[in-house]
Amino acid sequence: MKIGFYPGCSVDGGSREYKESCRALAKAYGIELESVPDWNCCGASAAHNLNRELALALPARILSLAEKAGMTHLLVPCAACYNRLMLTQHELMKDETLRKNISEVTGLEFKGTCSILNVVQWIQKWILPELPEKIKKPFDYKVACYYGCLLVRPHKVLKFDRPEDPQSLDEVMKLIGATPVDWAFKTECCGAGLSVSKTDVVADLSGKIVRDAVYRQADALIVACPMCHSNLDMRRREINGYLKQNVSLPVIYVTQAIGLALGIDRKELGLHRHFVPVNLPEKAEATK
Amino acid sequence: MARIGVFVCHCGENISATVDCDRVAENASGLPGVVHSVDYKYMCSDPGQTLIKEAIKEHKLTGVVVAACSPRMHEPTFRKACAEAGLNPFLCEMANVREHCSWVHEKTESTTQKAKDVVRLLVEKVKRNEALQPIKVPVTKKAVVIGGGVAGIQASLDIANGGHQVLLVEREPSIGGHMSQLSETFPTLDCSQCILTPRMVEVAQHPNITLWSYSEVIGLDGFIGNFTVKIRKKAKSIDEHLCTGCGLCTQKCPVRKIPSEFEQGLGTRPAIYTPFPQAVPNKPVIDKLNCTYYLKGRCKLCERVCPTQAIRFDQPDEIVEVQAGAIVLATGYDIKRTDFFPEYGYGKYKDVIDGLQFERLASASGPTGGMIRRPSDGQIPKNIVFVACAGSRDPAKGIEYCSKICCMYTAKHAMLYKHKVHDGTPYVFYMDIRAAGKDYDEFTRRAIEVDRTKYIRGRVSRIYEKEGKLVVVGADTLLGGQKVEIEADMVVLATASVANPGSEELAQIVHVSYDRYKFFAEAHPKLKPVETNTAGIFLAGACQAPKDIPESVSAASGAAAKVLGLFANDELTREPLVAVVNRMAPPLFSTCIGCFLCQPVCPYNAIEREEFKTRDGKLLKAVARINPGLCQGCGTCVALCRSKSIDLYGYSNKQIYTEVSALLDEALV
Amino acid sequence: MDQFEPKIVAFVCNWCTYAGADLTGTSRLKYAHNVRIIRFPCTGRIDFLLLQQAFAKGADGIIVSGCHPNDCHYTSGNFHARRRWMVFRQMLENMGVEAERIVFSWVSAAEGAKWADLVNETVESIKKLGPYHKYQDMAKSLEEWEVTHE
Amino acid sequence: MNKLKEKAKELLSSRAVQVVVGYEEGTGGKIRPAFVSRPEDADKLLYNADCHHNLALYLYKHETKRIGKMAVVAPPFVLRSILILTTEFQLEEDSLVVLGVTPEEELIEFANFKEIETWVNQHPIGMKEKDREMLNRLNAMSRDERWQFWQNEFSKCIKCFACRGTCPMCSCFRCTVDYNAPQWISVGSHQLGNFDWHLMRAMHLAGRCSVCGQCGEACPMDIPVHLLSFQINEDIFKMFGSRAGLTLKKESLLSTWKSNDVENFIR
Repeated sequence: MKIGFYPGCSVDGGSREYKESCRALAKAYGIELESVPDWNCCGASAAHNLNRELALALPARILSLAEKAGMTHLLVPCAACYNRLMLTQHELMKDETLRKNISEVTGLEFKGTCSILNVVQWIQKWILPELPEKIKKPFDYKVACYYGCLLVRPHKVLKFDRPEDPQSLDEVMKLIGATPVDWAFKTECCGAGLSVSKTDVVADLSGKIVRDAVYRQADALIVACPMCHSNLDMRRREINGYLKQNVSLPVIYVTQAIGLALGIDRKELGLHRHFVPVNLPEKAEATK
Repeated sequence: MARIGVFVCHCGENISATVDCDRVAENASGLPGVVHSVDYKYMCSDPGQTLIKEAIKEHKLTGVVVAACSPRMHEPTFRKACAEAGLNPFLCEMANVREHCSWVHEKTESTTQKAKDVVRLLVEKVKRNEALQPIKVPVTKKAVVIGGGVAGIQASLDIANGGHQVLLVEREPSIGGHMSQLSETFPTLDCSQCILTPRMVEVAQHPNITLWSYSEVIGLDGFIGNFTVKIRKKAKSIDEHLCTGCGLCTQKCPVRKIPSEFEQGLGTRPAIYTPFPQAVPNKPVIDKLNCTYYLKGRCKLCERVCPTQAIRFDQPDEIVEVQAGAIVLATGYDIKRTDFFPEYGYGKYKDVIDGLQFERLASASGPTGGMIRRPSDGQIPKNIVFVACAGSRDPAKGIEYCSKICCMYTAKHAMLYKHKVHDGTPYVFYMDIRAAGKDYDEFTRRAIEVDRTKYIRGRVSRIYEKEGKLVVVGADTLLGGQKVEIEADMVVLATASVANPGSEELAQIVHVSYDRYKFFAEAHPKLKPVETNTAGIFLAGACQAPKDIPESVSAASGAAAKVLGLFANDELTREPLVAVVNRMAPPLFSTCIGCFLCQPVCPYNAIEREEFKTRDGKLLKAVARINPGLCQGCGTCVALCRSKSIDLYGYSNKQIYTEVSALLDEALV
Repeated sequence: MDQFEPKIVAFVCNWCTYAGADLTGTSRLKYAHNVRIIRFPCTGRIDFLLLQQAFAKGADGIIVSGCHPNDCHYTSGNFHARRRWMVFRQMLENMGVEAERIVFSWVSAAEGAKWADLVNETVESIKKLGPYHKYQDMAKSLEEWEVTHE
Repeated sequence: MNKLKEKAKELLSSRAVQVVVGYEEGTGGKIRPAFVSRPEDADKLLYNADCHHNLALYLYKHETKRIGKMAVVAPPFVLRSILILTTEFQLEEDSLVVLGVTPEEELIEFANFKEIETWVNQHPIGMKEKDREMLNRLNAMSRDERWQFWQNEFSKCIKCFACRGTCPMCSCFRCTVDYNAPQWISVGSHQLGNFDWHLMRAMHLAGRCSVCGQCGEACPMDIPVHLLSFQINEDIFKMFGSRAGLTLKKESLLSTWKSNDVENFIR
């Protein structure tokens, strides 16, 4: 079967291991992820602060193209892209005039028929059903699931999970044999907006997240957003500086964790691309 | 023949500035049936009313149209004037040419034309008005007060002291409500139980008050002055006449670990219990859900130890119907529990508690004997954080209103804490300090200045546990939004006050409206704060909106005054604008075929079944009948009736049909 | 030709919309003069036959307005009315009647400005639609019939 | 259909009922309602797909009730009508024996009305192909075309009120059109009077129609009046998820409401 796929710039570039692991999972399930033809930037982080029309037109074009390509479901792994696409769909569906105006800008009709899925929703819908029998090696680790801000907020629009103390990633992790820790930093800010401009702020904000995950004795941080990943992973040197200790806690995408449980090759999952090496302690082999 | 008088008011210049009043009057004089038509500067003034009265007599008018302001303003005035001149008041109608015409349009020909049209419309209507007589209904002089908190207690005592019978119905085994749980009360810091228990005893001993505890209202029929209240008296499993309240059974009961409702889960109680030592009535009930005998069929220890053989395991619930003339709703409020706040720990941290739990900790009769000890390990907290507005004024939580009591009780909590833990530090996160009330602001200032509570203006974003401490993360908005982290030993959330669970069901049972937060709705927010839209049902206390003790007591006395006012009359008079099902000679009896589709339509259950039978009791026909005492005149049944067998006085089919026709028969614009 | 001035009848409930329209007046907000208000105790009282009657008598547009859901003075008259209008409107559509000439609204006693807007917008939209000749022509058949059956 | 005849005979000879209301062959081979009160006449009873009269009509009339206890031959649409009339207090369970007949012309007996309720919920009534086509045609029309269609149809109406007379749901003995204070609906047969009449009738049947189509059958001018009810029946199902005649609960569509009824036109 075929599902629409919108990578966006991060997943296509700096966080390509996220794309690779999505595709690896899809392959294991015989799902074809079909990229939106001629896709463009979703406008995240810049457009919506500057120009409302642009902020709506960019995602609207993507969605229109997906509709035109006959996609009924669109997987958007990047939480920022997901957020922008959902907000745009929401705005346009409630205001017909706006919808017409934006359609004029993009030159494409927008119907709002494509259902947008974040990575967790995609997993819940297509990966979970056959997951138990597919597991080769349970992911038997203590994990701290970090949701970030864009995946669950604003709740009114996204209507996904509960905005305070979300649970969906934890539930997925439990299913592959992991033990999620109960912690309070699931949706704390990682500082993504200042990722490039003010790294000291990132070190402070992300540092607190990493520190608490370590304190809760997590073996790994589980994420579903390339922004979160890059802050927690790429900025580890700054974080370590802030924490005044060397933390080797790896940051793993949810798709990678599932991939490991399914016995998919590390390289296929892009695990070699991380800044913080993914060296999980060897556990007793519990092959199914 | 109709003889209609039209009276056009200038309202000073309010109408005449944009409407040509004399032309409106002149035009009206040409309408069929109009025998008299004048305009005047102020119709509602004494000379204006005299003008109408004299015209009624002089021209033998059969109907009056006053073209002036909104009927919602002066209809009673002019109807009264007509009545004084001997014309049935319901033969007077008002044409609204001020609010709906002169004030909303410029001075143009169209505006005067509109005034003419509106007058014509009401002339046509009034020709079809009927002389109506007010409806008189008898009054049963007994009140049912639902809810035995401080408001219910006050209302009961006031009505009873006024010389009338009161039945006080309380859901719990004892009266007292939330006030009996409180430690000390603001702004005087006098002990809550000390001031409340004498009132509770007074209720129990008052010759005019009957107290039914452990009972619930499950049905209400009838109408003002004539209610039938259906009450379930839940089985207490004891014979109240035999029980002396000695307490032996509660001491011997082997089931002891049930979280006590009265102690907010901080203490325990046995399965046969009184909620607290000063309970009224001070006789125990058996909690069937937890009693070993009811669960497993054996034990009966209480039965064996009872010196008066008062235990009755087979006692059934009793359903009783009571006649009453008035109802007072005093069902109070509840608070949101800590599990409503995932960001503050979902109720998973034992040491994050709510305000009522703190009251129990601070109460001398509470589970810790008045020592502030945290629930997890009984340690005395050295750093304590109070979070005001937990849920209140927070649209994201669906609670947009101010819970009103939290600012004051949080200040009180901080003070009580400081009085008991001298070396401790209380922090309060707040949005605003709302301390309007006699001696209230002085009180909160004392908490800050004398007791050195650290008030931080800002909200708390998260609370999490780390190394045995509760890390409270918030912002200090007075320091430019700087992040504040406090490592606390205990956190008290001043959670939002909400409507009592079950208030929606009760509202539906007794047919009163409620707001979107499920608080009961008053008839008018300013002028009828203790009345409901259902005549004869009144509101007392926090079931209407969050209220503190003095306000609850005031409202209760207000409601009681309304009840006493009602009971001062042997009969009451109602407007006769009610629906009626037609009647005709047998064998038809009515054009109604008795399909009774109108029954579910009526919000007041006013539609009854009337059966016509032969002398030997054979049913000939059943048709609908509308109880004029219950009908409020909405007319929904009238619009629904397919055979047009129902009509509504004051807004009859004939009247309304004619209005529509009259409006459009002539040029409208 | 003179500009078309539509005839608009408003059926409103006493407790919310009538009072709301009073507030429009007390706030001195101006609106189009084309509307004539008929007061009902409740929207529940408004028989659909009255709407038929209004069109037959030459109304170009109709406003039906009452209390917002949950605000009904009689607790549920407006809920009954809402269902009635849901079905009636569909019925009109099925029979080819221009249902958009009937504007349904909830206007509370506090929404004086909403009332003014509602009237103005209705007048504007009916102006665009023009006179309801179709219905009015049909209604003429009654007069003709009455003449021949005198 | 022998079973039906036998059952009727048995009911009549045992005096369990005084009359069986059913169908028989009339003049010219057409089906007509039959009132059988002697066991020996039960043989003329029949049932087939041409039996279109809604016999529920006779169950609450004075004229038939006078005869005594009744049994009725009830195809699915009559069963639904019986449920509607019961919820409207026009029928009593103990005064009636219901001889259900399925579209497959089989007899089903019901111990009580509750069983009828269960059965009708398990056996939806399909619309006739001809009617389905007409509805599709009407729906495909522009609104002005629909207006024109119905104007043409109503122009034929002679106000004979056969549609009303044959409908069991028109249970009022004084109809709105008979009411003259005021005269809501002109009795005259002219465009307005005809339009008002059919609109009013369809509204009064909304949520109460058992979709038997008998009103259209009865029309001497061949106006497909039943389509008004059929269409609104479909619309109501879309809006409220309910159909008439499937429940014994007293919850007629327009005499009840839900606080979450969803409309999209109230401003």
